[in-house]
Amino acid sequence: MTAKKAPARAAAPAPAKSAGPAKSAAKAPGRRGSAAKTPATARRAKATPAKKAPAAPAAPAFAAPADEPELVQLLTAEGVRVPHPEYDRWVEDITADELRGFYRDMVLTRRFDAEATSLQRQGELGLWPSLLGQEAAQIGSGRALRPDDYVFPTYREHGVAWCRGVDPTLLLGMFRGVNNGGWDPTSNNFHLYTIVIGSQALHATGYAMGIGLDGADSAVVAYFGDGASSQGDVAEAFTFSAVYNAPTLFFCQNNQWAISEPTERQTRVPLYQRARGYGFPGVRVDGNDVLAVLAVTRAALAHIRSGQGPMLVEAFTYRMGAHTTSDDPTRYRADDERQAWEAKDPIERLRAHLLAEGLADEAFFASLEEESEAMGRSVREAIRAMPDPDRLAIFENAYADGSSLVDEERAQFEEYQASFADVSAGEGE
Amino acid sequence: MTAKKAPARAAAPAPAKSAGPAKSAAKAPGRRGSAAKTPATARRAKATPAKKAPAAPAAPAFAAPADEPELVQLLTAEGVRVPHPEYDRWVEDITADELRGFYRDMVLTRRFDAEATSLQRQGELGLWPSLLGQEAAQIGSGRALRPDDYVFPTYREHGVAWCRGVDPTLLLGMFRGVNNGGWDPTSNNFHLYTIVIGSQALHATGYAMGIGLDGADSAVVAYFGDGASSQGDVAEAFTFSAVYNAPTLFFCQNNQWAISEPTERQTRVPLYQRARGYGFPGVRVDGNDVLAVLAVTRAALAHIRSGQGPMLVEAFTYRMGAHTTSDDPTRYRADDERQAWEAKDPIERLRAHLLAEGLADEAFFASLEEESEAMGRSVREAIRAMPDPDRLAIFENAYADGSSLVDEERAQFEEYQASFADVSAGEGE
Amino acid sequence: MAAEKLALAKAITESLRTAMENDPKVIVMGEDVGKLGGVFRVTDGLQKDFGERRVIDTPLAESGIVGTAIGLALRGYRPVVEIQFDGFVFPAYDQIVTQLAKMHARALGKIKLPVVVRIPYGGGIGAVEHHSESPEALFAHVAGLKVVSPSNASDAYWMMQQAIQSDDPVIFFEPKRRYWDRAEVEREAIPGPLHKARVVREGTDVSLVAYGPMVKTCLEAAEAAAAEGKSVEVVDLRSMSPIDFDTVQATTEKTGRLVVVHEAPVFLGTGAEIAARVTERSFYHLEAPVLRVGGYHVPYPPARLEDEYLPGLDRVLDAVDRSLAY
Amino acid sequence: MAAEKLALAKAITESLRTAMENDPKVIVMGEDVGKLGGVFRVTDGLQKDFGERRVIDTPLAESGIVGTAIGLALRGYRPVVEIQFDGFVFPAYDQIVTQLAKMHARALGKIKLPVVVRIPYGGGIGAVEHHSESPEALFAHVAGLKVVSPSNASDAYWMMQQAIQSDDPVIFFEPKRRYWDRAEVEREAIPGPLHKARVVREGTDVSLVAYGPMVKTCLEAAEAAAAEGKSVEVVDLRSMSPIDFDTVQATTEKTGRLVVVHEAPVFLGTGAEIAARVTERSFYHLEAPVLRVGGYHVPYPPARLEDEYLPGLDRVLDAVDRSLAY
Ligand SMILES: Cc1ncc(C[n+]2csc(CCOP(=O)(O)OP(=O)(O)O)c2C)c(N)n1
Ligand SMILES: Cc1ncc(C[n+]2csc(CCOP(=O)(O)OP(=O)(O)O)c2C)c(N)n1
Ligand SMILES: [Mg+2]
Ligand SMILES: [Mg+2]
Repeated sequence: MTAKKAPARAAAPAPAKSAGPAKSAAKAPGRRGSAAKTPATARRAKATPAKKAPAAPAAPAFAAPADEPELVQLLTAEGVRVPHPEYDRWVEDITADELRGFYRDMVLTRRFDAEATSLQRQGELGLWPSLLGQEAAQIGSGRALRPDDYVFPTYREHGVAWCRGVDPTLLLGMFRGVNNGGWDPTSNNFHLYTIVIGSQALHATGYAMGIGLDGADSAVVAYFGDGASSQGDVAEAFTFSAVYNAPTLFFCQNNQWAISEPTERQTRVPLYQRARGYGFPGVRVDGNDVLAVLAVTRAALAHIRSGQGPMLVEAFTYRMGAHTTSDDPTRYRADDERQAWEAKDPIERLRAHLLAEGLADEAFFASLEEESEAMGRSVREAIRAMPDPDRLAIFENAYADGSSLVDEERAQFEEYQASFADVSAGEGE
Repeated sequence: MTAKKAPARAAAPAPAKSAGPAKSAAKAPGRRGSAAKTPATARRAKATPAKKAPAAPAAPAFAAPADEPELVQLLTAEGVRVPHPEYDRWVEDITADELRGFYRDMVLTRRFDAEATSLQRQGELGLWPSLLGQEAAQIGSGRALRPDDYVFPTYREHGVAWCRGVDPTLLLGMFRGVNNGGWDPTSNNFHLYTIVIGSQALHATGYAMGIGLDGADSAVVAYFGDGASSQGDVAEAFTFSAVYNAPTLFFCQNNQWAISEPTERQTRVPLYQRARGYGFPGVRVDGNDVLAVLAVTRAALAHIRSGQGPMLVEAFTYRMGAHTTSDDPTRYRADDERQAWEAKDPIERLRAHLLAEGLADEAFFASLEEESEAMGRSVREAIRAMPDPDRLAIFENAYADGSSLVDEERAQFEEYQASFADVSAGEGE
Repeated sequence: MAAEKLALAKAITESLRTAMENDPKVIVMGEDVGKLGGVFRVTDGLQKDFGERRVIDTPLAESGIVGTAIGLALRGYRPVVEIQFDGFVFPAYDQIVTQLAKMHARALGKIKLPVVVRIPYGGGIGAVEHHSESPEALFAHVAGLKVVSPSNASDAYWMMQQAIQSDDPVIFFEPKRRYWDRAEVEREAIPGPLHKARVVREGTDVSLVAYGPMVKTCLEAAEAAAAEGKSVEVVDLRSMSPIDFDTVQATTEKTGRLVVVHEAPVFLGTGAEIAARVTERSFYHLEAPVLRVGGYHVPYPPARLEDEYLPGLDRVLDAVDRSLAY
Repeated sequence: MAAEKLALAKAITESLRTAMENDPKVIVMGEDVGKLGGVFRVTDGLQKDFGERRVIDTPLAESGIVGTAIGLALRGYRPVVEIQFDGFVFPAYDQIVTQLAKMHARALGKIKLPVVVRIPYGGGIGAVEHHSESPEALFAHVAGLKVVSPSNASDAYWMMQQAIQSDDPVIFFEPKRRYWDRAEVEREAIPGPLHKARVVREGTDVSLVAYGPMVKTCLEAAEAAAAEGKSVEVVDLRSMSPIDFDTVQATTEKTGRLVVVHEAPVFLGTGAEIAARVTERSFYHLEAPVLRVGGYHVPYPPARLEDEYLPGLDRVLDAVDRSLAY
């Protein structure tokens, strides 16, 4: 009874492999996961009684988390519209025109993204984090927003930026190294990209608290990844949003990877369940189904606007490319995983649906192809024309009200630069 | 339909008052709370449709967290033993002798605590955080542990220290200002008090990961408070413990206050539910019922030792005194709250049980009273005899391997001190 | 309103009250700032007068406090957040360093973050661990932050007014052991700039530069030195970022000798920067190297040893003597 | 084994491997350290060879990484944790400052925390925000920590060995832009003490003190200066806490002129401490004030401006000239 439990425990510090319902479910987002129970019951028989209680019973059977991962889906991978008792009503009003619009959004976003990737290869950008595969999660959620809502992105929300009307070329500045965030967040209610993982969840919460103070009914969306879910800041954002009843939508794009780490390094259970521990609802949606994402985001926003506090939406999707252009995913994941996900491509799915339902014709696709080409060209041209910042820009904007220290250093810098001018002037003579 | 929701939102940044099941339940720990649903449904009718979806339906009815706060209780406030289908078996073996032992533990702990409080008033201590009211939570959990288990306390676990065999006077050193933690954590597997809220949850998790690496079946207990539950570190500890299947028992003493802040400033739902969001079980126990705490802790430890990873126990109790001797609770809480809790006193409860069941006689109580007096005396004497540290101690133990910088500063300090010696020597002449 | 005598803590309370009256966007947040009025009672009465929406008790999470204050500032508010004690600012350090300090530059100036982070700091009150530290150098080194500390009630009042009006984030260190010291606060006075140092005692032989709690100690040292016939000038630095080097340079060149005093450890403390920069600026004026008096490179000691650790009158005088001995 | 030429990153890999072979208690933890081998491949192959129990991929949470490493150290392990980039250490700052640095003293020496925190740091690689910072002063100011940085592959190998053997927590700053620089690593050599500075080039006119990435820059500057007839001595500091002031003092008194170079902002950077202390120690030997070359008091600029921000050959030479001009 009190035997050493070495084998059971020996493997402990390596992440509980079997405990990865998110990952197993990843193989089939449509399937209702069932793995959640496995780890919790695996070694139930091996109880070791407490020393003071020689007659203690076997380890108790605490209930495994009650919920199976429910994945809201409205379009199958093949583009077939399937009914959903809860969410159909949230997209009843969507017209064929709007559907084509989403398709266009996704195609242009992907095109922009591909262009950026190739500009990185050509040395025009230092780095690029591709959103390939996550178009539906971003367009579906981005299109559910009102202009007065405010978005706090990570560094990968190019599709959301598109929905917010941010000029795509502005997104490239920081990756080209000409600035650390090139757009005015207030002009489109789309905050700057945040690189330190999870930080923006708190900014979103604070902004949402401010909306509450103002008595407005706008909402805030905090985008974050599966990896980010582990950061303390995200947890604190859950707490603050819940306690203050703040209108925050936590939108987690679970693309199943945080660089090389699969989701089971971050959680034992599907991430949408995290919210319940904080007392607000969480929903998992097929992140490759733009219609389902739209429906779920709309429903969540309605919930939030009605004064009930935050919600968590987990968009279950897949990072089809590398983490960034600096990454080499062949080192840590099998190619067949990616291939399996290609079958669930968000764009192909909507295309199939449009075609099957006769909602778009060849002319539409052809003209979109042209628009897409033109956009690629204009992005290329814009980036190549993007000027390097003036060297004195490093002393700009460190402070809003200025600082004597920066003034002193700027003056020294100018003096130092001027000394070269003298030299070249001298040499010129 | 789209009317401004000012009144609903206006109050948002103030904590959602009605959302406090923990607090409401606080008034009656024996009652099964029912407040959890209220806040989530209060304003359900006031849905505001998303702008892009003019025909959107009313705000959806997301399920409120399913669980009502279940409070495990084995002894009523009047000391009556009530059966519990799940937990009776965990204390079946408890003898009358052991019950009297728990009573003695609680009485002596309270006596020690009272002595420390009065030593603070007399100026012998700078500060004292009293555990008054939390004796059962600490003795019940402390007595469930094995010697090879490891405890990470906050700064209030004087009762747990007692169970671990730490000399109580050692606990006083840091509050007297002679050191920052005066005992050897390894001699009783009881870590030093940690003042930065929540930090120790991660140390506990790391220690537990180490147990896993060693293939041992010991467990680790991380004590923390209701306030601490908001710290990112505690959330990260949940994640790490869950992902690595680490044998960590998170033991939250919800004494309903974090200095002046009631639990609803920290959470919308009962804290034991937090665990489910991270994929491990949580249980709420009547923290003023030593038997129930023992049972629940034993069951949790058995679960943990069986290799199933962490658990959370929330001991629902009450801080009967001030936060510390520096605090003035009359500024923020009504006296009748405290009075209501006096009726649930953990010591009175067990005393009533012992008497009613004829498990202890007057001689027992009389001799305990004597022991208690003697202990008070010896603590008083010990503290008054506690020497001030040598002034050179400030340079000790900054580094294990030494540092030339500290050596240099120590030398300067000695030289400086010596200069006074010269002066006084000179004056003496 | 005429000048009135206020304790330093109370002067901050009054300053917060004035700011909240003048600007509805000013809000106060932190642990226990509401009913309790903060553990030092600095926010005493504010929640009663301005309500729970403007004086917000927060969850126990410093990163959350600063992070949400940033979001509130983005929404147009001017949050004044309280960190309960110096040693508890570190959970918020990431939000302060990577977000609060850098967001204005990141946005190319398009957004501003007028957030004040109040931190009661320093030792001398016999407290337990983490309640007596002086971490100001860890903030002053970080570009994008401004770091100040008043030494008296009048400055406390006015510097808080200016910190709240500042469009830059300000880390506002409050010398907790001087909270109960009273001084005249002239509410109508037009104060000097926030980041300007002030000569608080004229002298000719040696200059002392200090800030926050050590200004009083230095004034006492100057008094004692005067009794010994030494004329000591004392400068209250007031701002640790940016530092008013012009004033420090002027006093140094006047006396030829400079001693910097702070509670924080000497090693890489603000005194290091002052010594380095003043030596560069006034190399030919220095009769002695700039000397520094401060804490040691050890964790802040337990209360019964803090008097050995903290710079007191005697250690300051010793440094004055050493400087004069050159 | 004879000396072999290794890239700096690879020398660290080899050092970790050696340490893990010699001591089963040595474990490696961090984000992506496993299969990926870290974003810089410093832990490449270690998980394959030592398994998932000793090379542990962690959740994405730096406070969690350092906090659990502390717990593992309390259990008898010697964790070497990787922080992916300099700018991501701040979420762990609280655990490092309030726990890792102070726990040994808190326990009156009864427990030890042999934790190494590896941080690739510094700029020059054209990266985005938070990937090019030099926060070493923020750690060196904190008592209880040791802070080191190798400048070459051989030191990288040996300093890592010594850091892991140290019973004190060591913040190990790796000069990321030198990761690919190759140098001979003599595996049998008996290295000098971890915290000892080294004169890497003798000279007589001016002394340069640098560490990590700037040592190479300073050596190049010395070379260029030599061409102009100036003899520059270069000291590789190697340790920023404690600092080997004896060696710095010796070189200063030898040449009479000292320039300190680092990438970190000058204001309150380690150069401030060196300038202050050396001026005090060698007041009568200095022909010129100690000059400092480093970053400016602004957030690290975007990549296309980093060459303006970082101290390069020319700025070092300019400082040498200014020093000589006194
Ligand atoms: C605090 C912090 N730690 C580490 C990193 C390095 N890093 C950049 S992206 C990333 C993985 C993020 O994963 P996830 O949150 O799932 O988002 P995804 O990249 O998949 O969109 C890591 C570790 C960082 N940016 N910030
Ligand atoms: C990081 C941090 N922030 C603030 C404090 C100040 N403080 C000390 S105890 C306390 C309340 C703790 O409440 P809880 O966790 O419920 O524990 P309890 O005191 O009730 O046992 C606070 C805010 C601290 N010690 N550490
Ligand atoms: Mg991801
Ligand atoms: Mg509490």
